[in-house]
Amino acid sequence: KGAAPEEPVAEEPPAEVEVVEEPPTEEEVVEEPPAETRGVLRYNTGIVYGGLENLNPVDPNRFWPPISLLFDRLATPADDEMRPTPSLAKSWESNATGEVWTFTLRDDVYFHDGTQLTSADVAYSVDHWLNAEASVIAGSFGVVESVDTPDDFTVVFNLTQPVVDFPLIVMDYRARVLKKGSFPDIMETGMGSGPFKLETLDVGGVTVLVANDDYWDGPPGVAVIEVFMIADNEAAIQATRAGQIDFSIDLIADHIPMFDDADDFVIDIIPTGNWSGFVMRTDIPPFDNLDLRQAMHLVVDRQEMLDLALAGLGEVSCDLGITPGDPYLIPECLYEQDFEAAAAKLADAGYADGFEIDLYTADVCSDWTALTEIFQQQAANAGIEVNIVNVSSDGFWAEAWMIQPFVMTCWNERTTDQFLNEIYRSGGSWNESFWNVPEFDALLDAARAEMDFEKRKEHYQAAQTMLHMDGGTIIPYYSGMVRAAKTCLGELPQIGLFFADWNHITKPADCE
Amino acid sequence: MTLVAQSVEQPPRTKRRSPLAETWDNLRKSWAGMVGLTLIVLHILIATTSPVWIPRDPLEMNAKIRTQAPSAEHLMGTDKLGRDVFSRSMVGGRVTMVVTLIAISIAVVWGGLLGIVLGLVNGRADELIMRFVDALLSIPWLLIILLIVSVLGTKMWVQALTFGFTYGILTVRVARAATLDFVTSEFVLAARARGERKRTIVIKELIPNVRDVLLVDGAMNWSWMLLGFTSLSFLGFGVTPPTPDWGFMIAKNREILGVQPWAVFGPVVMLGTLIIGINLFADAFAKALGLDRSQGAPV
Amino acid sequence: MIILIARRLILSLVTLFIISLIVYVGVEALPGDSATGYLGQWATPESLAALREEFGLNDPIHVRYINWLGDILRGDLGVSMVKRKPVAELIGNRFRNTVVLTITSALVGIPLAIILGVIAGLMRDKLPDVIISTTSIVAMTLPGFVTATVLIYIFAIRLEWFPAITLVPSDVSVIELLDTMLLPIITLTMIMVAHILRLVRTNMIDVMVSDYVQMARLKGVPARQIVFKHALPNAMLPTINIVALTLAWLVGGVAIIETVFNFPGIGKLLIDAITDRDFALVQGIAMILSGIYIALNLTADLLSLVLNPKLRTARGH
Amino acid sequence: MSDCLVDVRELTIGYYNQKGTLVLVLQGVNLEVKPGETLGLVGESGCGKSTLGQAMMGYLRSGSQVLGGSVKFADHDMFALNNRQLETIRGRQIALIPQNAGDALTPTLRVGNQIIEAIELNADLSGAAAKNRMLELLAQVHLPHPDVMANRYPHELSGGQQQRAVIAMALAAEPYMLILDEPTTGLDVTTQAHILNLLRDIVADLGTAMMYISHDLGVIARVSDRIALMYAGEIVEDTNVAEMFKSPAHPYARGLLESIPRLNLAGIPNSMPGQPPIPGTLPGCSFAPRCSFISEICRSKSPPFTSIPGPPHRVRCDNWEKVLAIDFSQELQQVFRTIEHTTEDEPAIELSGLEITYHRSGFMERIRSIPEPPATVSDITLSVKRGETLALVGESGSGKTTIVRTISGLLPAKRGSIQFEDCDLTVEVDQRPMELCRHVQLIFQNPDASLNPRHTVAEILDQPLKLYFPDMTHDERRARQIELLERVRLEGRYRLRYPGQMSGGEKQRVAIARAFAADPEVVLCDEVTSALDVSVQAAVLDLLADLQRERNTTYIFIAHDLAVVRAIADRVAVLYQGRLCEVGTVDEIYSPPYHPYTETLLGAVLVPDPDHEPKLLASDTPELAPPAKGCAFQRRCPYCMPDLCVEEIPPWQFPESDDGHKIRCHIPINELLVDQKAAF
Ligand SMILES: Nc1ncnc2c1ncn2[C@@H]1O[C@H](COP(=O)(O)OP(=O)(O)OP(=O)(O)O)[C@@H](O)[C@H]1O
Ligand SMILES: Nc1ncnc2c1ncn2[C@@H]1O[C@H](COP(=O)(O)OP(=O)(O)OP(=O)(O)O)[C@@H](O)[C@H]1O
Ligand SMILES: [Mg+2]
Ligand SMILES: [Mg+2]
Repeated sequence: KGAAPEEPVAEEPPAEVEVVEEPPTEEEVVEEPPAETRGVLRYNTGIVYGGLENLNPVDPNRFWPPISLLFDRLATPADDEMRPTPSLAKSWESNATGEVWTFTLRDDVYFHDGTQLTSADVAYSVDHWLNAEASVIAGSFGVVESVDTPDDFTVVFNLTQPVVDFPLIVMDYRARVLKKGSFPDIMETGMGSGPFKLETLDVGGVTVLVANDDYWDGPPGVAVIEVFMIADNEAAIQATRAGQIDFSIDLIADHIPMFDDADDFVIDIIPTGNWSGFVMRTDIPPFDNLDLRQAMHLVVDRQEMLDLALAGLGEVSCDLGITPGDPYLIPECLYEQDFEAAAAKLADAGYADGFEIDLYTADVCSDWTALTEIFQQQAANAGIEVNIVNVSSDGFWAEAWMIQPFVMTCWNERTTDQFLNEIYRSGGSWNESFWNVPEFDALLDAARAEMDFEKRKEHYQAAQTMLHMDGGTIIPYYSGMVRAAKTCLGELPQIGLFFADWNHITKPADCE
Repeated sequence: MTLVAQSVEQPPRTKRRSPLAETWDNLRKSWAGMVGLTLIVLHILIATTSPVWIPRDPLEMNAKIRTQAPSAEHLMGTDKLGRDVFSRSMVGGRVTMVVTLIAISIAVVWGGLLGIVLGLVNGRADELIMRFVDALLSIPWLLIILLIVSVLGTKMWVQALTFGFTYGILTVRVARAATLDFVTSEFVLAARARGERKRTIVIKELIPNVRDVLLVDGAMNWSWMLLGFTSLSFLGFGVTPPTPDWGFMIAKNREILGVQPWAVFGPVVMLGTLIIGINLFADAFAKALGLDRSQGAPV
Repeated sequence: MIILIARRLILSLVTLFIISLIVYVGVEALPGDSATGYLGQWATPESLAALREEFGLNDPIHVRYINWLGDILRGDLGVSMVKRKPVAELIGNRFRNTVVLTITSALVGIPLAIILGVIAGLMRDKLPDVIISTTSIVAMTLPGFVTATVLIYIFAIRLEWFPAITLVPSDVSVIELLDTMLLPIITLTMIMVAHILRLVRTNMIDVMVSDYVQMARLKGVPARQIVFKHALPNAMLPTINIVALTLAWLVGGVAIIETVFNFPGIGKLLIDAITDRDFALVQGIAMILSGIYIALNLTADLLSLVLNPKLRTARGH
Repeated sequence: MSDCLVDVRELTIGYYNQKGTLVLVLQGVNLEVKPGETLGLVGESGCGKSTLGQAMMGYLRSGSQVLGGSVKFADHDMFALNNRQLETIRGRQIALIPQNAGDALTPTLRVGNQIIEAIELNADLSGAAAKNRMLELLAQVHLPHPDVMANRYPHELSGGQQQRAVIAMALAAEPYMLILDEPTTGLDVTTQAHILNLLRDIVADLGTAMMYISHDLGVIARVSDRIALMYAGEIVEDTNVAEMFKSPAHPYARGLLESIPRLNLAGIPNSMPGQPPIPGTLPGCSFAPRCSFISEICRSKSPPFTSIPGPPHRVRCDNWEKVLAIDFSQELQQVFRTIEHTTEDEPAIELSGLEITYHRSGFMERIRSIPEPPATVSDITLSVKRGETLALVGESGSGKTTIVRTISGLLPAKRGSIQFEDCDLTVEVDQRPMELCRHVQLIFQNPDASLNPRHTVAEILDQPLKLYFPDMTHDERRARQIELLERVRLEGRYRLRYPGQMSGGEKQRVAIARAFAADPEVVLCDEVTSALDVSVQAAVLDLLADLQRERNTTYIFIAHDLAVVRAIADRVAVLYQGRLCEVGTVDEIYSPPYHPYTETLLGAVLVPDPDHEPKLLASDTPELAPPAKGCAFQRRCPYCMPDLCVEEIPPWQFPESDDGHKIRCHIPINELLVDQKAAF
């Protein structure tokens, strides 16, 4: 079973030079398995961005599944811990203050077109992350002032302020390295350095990728990957159960019995930091009113939500989407369900006679239907009338999210810094609750620059408490992931697939 | 033989009854029609009274009893949120029935009137409007409904109006065809020759005769509409929670079909019996009225 | 007869023209426009203006309509602003797939419906009729997606006979496609058979009591010959148009079945297009689907013209 | 083997109605047909004639069952045979020709093929032989161009041609017996006369036995050797033709014969009251409630089928001796009631140069400038005096209905004018003032169709009252309704009935009452009696005559039956293809000189008198449209002069004086007179 990281992710003092050894060289010695013994890996994804998907890793509408196979990043998380480990960069170090970070690149990395990866490509990529239209990581990389490339395999980041956990930022799953000059073609060609090469891109249909046998980390364990777009979640489960796809992570607890008599499938329940939640816009009425927001927090029974929506497969969260076990995470909830207190807050907010609000939702994340209905029921006890407005799943992100005052949301797990900066820093492009509090931003800056772990933790936790108490997001739980996979698959990591090493997954050709 | 003797005619062979009463007599003799009528009446009774007698609160969630199989306590088991499927199935038709019934009334009235008037006018204007009707008919019904609903939202009146409008288009054709049968009939000619106004002809001569066709057509359209409305729920534009609704229940509980089939079967059985009831009734009703029910397009 | 056909053709064209008007104006009249749909929450006034300019959204509606219609007449369905691709390319093979799906279902369904309908009609109120009629009414009452789910559960998961859903790229060959779409075909066939069968049954009953069937009996014509030579052709004539309507309806409402089976067809694309506010795509698909409807109707008209001597030999109109 | 071909014994047939009660259709019918004999079966509508005819073929309408008795055909018990055996007899030995040939021919098969099918099934021929036989048969029934006709579909033939085709089909195997179920009802008089001649010839040639079913005694008189009269599911009289017409022994037979209008007797025939009961519902004689010879025993005991001494004559009446005691031919003279009414000199309606067309030139025709087809009705100049009855006669399609519809404003006139007193009637009904609409009322042929089935009689009568007399109160209208019903001799209780609950005659009376509710000056009667049984027809004619006398109403009366016209009309206008041929008083029209077309019509009339033989002149080929130029009747006229008649419209000729009788013909009056006097 996957475990939460035991070690604090960035416990080491940043002043220490962090040198990471090269990956073991045996990998390169391993015989390349004959192509015909490797099978075709099939899995599914659901429509998220209404057909606007592209292969630009930092685009709001990026088509994630192939991107993770086509491109590499400088650092990746270790298999079961969220610690940055070398990938394209074989090592990194910072100066004493943490303002200048130097990354050394591998010299055996080639793009799919055969050209070698050099520091110029990284510099180009950083520029892309920062300046591409609507780049979703422009915010977190905002601390990068300039990039130097002293030689072909060295990249120096000059930051505007000390950032102790900079490798965590670099590890961002979207911070993929592109070949110099490859944008905007990249949106369709997907030409990167990753373990798979793009064969056909068909967002609404089947996207086919073939193994990049020249991959620097060794040839992938499967010959071909087919990513199927299956909009209807139910259809996806049926397809899995019927063995048409090799694994699916879109199951819910209720599907488990369906696989009771399927010996060729294994069900894994993987704890994750993924979460669904309710977002109130803090900048516009009615939720610019703090009392009202707090009243909303007070009506929620998190454990009940978890039990009802996920049959208890998950972990209660206190409005924070930080991976459980993260050293900075505040441990306990400050809110208990309390209808009287909620009613009092409502009255303070000027809604003594009750309050009515539209909650926008869609068939995007599988637990939303349940969550909205449960919330509706719980809120009704405090005199809050919730009208559920169902919009189409494809239009949700464009038409409801970040537009309507009260919407559903769901995110994948993030580190503390990512979570707080990406979703709550003022002006952030994904600041869905329009959280704009200067003190909060100051706390984040202070935390980033703080060398001392305990103090840093204090800053981070203060910011978290602020969100928990006053913020616009209600996050009831972290969902456990229910995965059904064919038993013949090998090396399927027991973690969320965002961080999986796809080239290690194996599937023999005779597994159908 | 005298002339006066002529009034000594035989007493009437049948008991004197209005055509409506006769229709009812005929209907009563068809078991299928009676089964259909019973089903419909039963459904209406359930819809109106169920909130009073259902065993559980259909909204009450309970994490401890999620997706349970049927038991004495929960006749059709429970759904994902631990709610009683039986209770929900019983009350789940209320909105659907109200919306579709309003919609079908709208459809019959507007489609019927337009059709009758077109049939009577039967000239250039008729040609032109019929082209529009044909055109509207050629556009996929789902498109029309989705377009309107996705813009105006899923409020009940929007749905009722949308369905009323869309299905009314079908009725226009039916009403017009039925009217054309009567417009050349001699009793309409007689009324025209008398100098009756168009309005009187429509109200007094045509509507009473086209009425039967429209009623049967309306009944059939009602059953199509019920299916259409469930499809809307399937696509996420139907009834919104917390109101229990068949379509929504079917669509959402599909994912636990393999685990707790009753969560789907419950509402399906309810919806199915209603639609079967309507179909049986409409068939028998048409037969009782002496209509030939070559059904139109199954929209 | 030629005049008759010409008349029908012209009428169909007029109807198509009106459809184009309704579709264009109807879709354009929706609040919100493609530009905001495309740019979503990242829209800035400048980018909006630029986009509007690029796609000529600033022209008055009649100018846009005429341009659009002109393009359509030239076979150009326009460009999807949302997806930045020509509509024709987006539709691509999906149109073919939907047509293959419905045609195969029709090829299976129509003969089946006729056979069952004739049996039911001839054996009116006897056991086979009761069985056939009851089954058909039940098949009619289930929403398509329920039928589909139940079929998947039985045939794909329990019996493992067919694949549960369609997992092929939209451009596979028809043969490969057919292989994966047995369940959608069965579902559609079931719905279609139920409708047509009931119709055939009614007509058969009517025809069997007609004077000419009675005459044939009195002439000493054997029973089988009466059914196939005298009754069936006449029972089929009024059915042709309804069959066309049923088919057209299936094409229009096939979206739901396509969604359940993840079938790469035009119906699914339509629903996506509506929710994406992809006006050009909606208009394009609507025109295609309406065109199919008109074509089917026309075919039915012409077919009855060919099969029905009364129409065929009518002079003038 | 008995000497009978068909032997029906005590046949009782019934069906269970929707309420589950047994309804008899035939009760204890006894009937034989000998080889080569022609039997006529007559009776009012619904008395079970068709049922009996079909039963002879071993066929029952679905739902009916044999409750007793038997049918033997050539010693086969028809109801004991299985389907296979029946198939070998039907068509081969006994064939049926149904009433409506148009419905009896399968619409999707070519006529020739349907006949070939019958030949192959029954006459053991196939392939080319069958085809030749088919052509032979078509020629035998006098169908023009058999090879062309064989390739046509049923709807491409006219009614008479369809009927001939069906006869050909029935003759395929030269069966021993033909059953003809009203084969000429609904056809024009001329066509009917031709077909009857044909049938007579065929049975004479082939020696086929024939049972001819009809409600028309004129037709029966023409074809039969023997007549069986049916009443309420029973045979009430069975004798040879001469006996039947000269001395009918059943009161019903007398009543029936008396109610038939005669060409040679002016005036309105007698009418029989009441209507037949459902078979088996009366304990005694079925005819008792309507009978004027009634005695005590009639009500309690059903009379036996007794033979009368003399020629074979059987009757189901206990009082036959009393009946026979009264001389029938004298009684017949007396019962005809001549109507005397006053005709004023001033004209009520004047048509001048009226031309009506249904043709609307379409867009294509206008650009291609295709010449318009000749108008449906053209050049009608007529005037009808106040209080007069003008009859319009002519074959089907001659434009009679078209003219009255134009007068009533339902159709636009293309040219010419219609004057009603000082008012212009050329405008359509929408533009007429209400008062004018009130003055001109229309009554239709079919009372079933002209009364809204959803309205009660009260509502039906209320409509004109509300419309024309808006000041009337509810009670006044009610009183008026009752009064109107009384005037058409219906009781007030009929107010609450729906049309479906009345007999045809009653319905027609309601329709007449509705027209008279308006207090009209002019009543247009479009075949008002054609859909009614003769007994009812007489009553309605009588009623119309009375109403006219009371109010001095003007009638335009349409009929195709020249005898009916004779009974009621003052003046007659004969129409052919929408063109007037002859106009004159009744006496002028019914005696020479005639227009050749009038002569044709008169010659084809079938009189209920076996000695009368129709005189067939012109062919019965119907025409679809009038010729573009020349005389309208040119194509069928036996006297047609190739150049003159084809090229020029004939002039009006006036045999007597300058007004009144006029004939439109190129042939000089004198010549016509000479030829025609000689012929009759
Ligand atoms: N199976 C049946 N079901 C219902 N009614 C029947 C059935 N068979 C006969 N009848 C009724 O019996 C009566 C006699 O019918 P039939 O057709 O023999 O009369 P008919 O003398 O030929 O009349 P017509 O002159 O109108 O043709 C009619 O009233 C008819 O409706
Ligand atoms: N609505 C119409 N449109 C076109 N032609 C018509 C129409 N009605 C009648 N006709 C034609 O006009 C001619 C005269 O018809 P009309 O009905 O006046 O004849 P009729 O003398 O009343 O015949 P019938 O004895 O059959 O009632 C016929 O050739 C008929 O086919
Ligand atoms: Mg009959
Ligand atoms: Mg007429």
